[in-house]
Amino acid sequence: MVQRMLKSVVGIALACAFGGPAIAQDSKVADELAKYREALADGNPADLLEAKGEGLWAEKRGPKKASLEQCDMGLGPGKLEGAYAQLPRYFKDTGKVMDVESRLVHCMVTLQGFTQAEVTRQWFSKPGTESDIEALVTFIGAKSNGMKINVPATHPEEAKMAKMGEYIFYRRSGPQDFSCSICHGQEGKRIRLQELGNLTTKDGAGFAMKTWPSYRVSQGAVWTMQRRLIDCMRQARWPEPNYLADSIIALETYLQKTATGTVMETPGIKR
Amino acid sequence: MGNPMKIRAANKDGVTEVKVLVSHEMETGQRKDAAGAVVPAWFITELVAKHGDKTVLSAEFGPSVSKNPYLAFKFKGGAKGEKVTVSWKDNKGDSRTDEAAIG
Amino acid sequence: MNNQRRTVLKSGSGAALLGMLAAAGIITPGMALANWNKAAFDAKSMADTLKALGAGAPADSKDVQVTGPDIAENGAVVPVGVATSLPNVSMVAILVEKNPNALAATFTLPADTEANVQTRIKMGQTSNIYALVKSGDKFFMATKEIKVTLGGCGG
Amino acid sequence: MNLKFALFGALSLALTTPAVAQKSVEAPGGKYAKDAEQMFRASFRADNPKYWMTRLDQDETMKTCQQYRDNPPRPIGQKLEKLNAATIRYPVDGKLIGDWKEGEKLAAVGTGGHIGFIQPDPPGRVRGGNCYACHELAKKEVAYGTIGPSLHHFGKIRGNSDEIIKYAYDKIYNSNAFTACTNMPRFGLHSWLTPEQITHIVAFLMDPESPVNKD
Repeated sequence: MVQRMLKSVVGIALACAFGGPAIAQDSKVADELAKYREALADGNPADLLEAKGEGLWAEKRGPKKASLEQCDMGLGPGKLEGAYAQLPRYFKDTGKVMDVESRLVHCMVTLQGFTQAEVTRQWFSKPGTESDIEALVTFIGAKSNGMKINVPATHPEEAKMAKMGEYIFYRRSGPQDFSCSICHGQEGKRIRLQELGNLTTKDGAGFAMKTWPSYRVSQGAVWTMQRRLIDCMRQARWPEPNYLADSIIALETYLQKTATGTVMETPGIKR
Repeated sequence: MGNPMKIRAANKDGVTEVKVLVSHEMETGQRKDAAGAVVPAWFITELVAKHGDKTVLSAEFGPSVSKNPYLAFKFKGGAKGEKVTVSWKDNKGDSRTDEAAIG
Repeated sequence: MNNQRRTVLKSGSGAALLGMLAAAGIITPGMALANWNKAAFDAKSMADTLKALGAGAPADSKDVQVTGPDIAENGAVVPVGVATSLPNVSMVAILVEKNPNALAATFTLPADTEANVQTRIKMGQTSNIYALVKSGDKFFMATKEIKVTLGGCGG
Repeated sequence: MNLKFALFGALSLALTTPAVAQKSVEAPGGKYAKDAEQMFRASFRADNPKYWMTRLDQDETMKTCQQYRDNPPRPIGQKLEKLNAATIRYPVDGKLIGDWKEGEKLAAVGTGGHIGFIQPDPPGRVRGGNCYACHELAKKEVAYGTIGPSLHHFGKIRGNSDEIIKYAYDKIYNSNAFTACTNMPRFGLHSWLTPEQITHIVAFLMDPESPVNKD
């Protein structure tokens, strides 16, 4: 045992000795990557979706021919400035902790008269098929741009959701032994060339949460936080949780609570 | 007919810089869908930018221009409040025109 | 439809409405579109593409720059540009050597438009990017390699 | 506490991160852990194929790692390491070094094994080792992750003794045999990779001709 440990000490020392040129190469890669990301930042296709979402928000739609302008995202009917940054939160009228997407769907059902199935059928876009939800969430998110994430989770139901989110964050299973924490529980790591961030700290969670919703160039679409987290689970080779599942809202509550205080920069654009 | 474009035009020292974001799928014709069928090509072929009545750029695109195309260029002239108009046409015959005021 | 119209109208632009009418086929778009150069865009190799563009074998020029990062985080969106200090530039083009069809885009530049254009292209793999420039009646070219990397979780 | 144990403790403190205050760290979810498990399990479609749902089951290692936030007290970690070491199986012909070229391919592949309705892998798609997601290997691949240590020059540094070869094989087969609750998957245990595929990756790490040991 001790011998094995010593062996790995030697291994580490050697790796450090060989670390010099790798670092030089790495910093050049990092510079060029920064250049790539900077070039994308000016001209974010999410802006196109934000404009579409703004139109959808105000348009009279559904069996009740109503707009969403009376939708209460937590700060009162129609008050969108800063609402995204304060979700998920507990809503008295439903007796549930809801995130931006579950609340939006709730409004489309109650105010506009759509059925839940109608509203969520296209909860994410595919090439050639647009998603109203993506557009609306991009618009609602942008109304919190520049504001601080603020999910203290002080209501007992919110506190419980945050705790349950923490449980899921560390829960390992599947054929790769994955959990959220194995990639997102340490400082300064990256997967391939993408920085991962330690989501258990304010800085790490803040860095991750502040840019969503985000246009993903690899997907050619804006991803909402539900999409982001459900896809993490797909990548873990688990089955997909249902859209708007409580376990996703719990994870969001945990992450937003941890990120609280970070200034939003949304919509973002990333790989 | 697609969604509106986002056009920004700004004049500085007599030169107007134009940045355009177009909402378009730009399907290559080489991708397969989940069922394994080839998704037909669908992309913008031509785009023209005008300052007033004067053409300031005309472009031809192939399907390897990225989804939601982005374009930036500069022309001499242009004054605050004047219009820049951008039009595109795709291989299915769809087209669209939007405009913005130079800021 | 309605929401698009609303958004457009909100931006307060009459020409956007014109666009709506144009798209609806009520009026023809106010543009004189050139004929899309099918032969050039259908060509596979660099040589065939250059031929179809009437560029023959262009000379390399230090006065032509391909702008863009050395590394792309994803091949679906690679920011690239062409800039040149050569005089009387009437056309620039962007070619990707290893794409199935090399030609990505061509730009025709009237006299008052600067020879400095940026766009975003798809790259199937790491490849040389070529910027082609027509200055006077001569063609010039420059190249740069852009590395396309795999990213994220890998799937 | 005898000297050997103390020395070991000091070493593991130096090498692993905070192995100290585990007793005070609450298990994730706290008093809501049970509720959370129930809620999580209720998040999936009822018509999911059964074998999909088995991917949510946790063995003792997974459960214990979760409970201790991947940082179990040493005695518990040792118990898990023993348990995992006992699972390692070898190719029938006993050869632990395969074809490095095959290993190189597997190291770069990150697809395979995705299920669900949104973006599943097509049936029969090869599952890769996805080594580059976490490790630096051949110099020419600049897009490597840093979750795991650099394995550049793995064989060149360590030599190719039988002991090192076996270590590499065992580590890929079941990483938890060496470090309980490591981030690295247990590729052999879950049959994610076959023993033969593992020998290819071992070759990629060890072979003097492999790009891992060049440049």
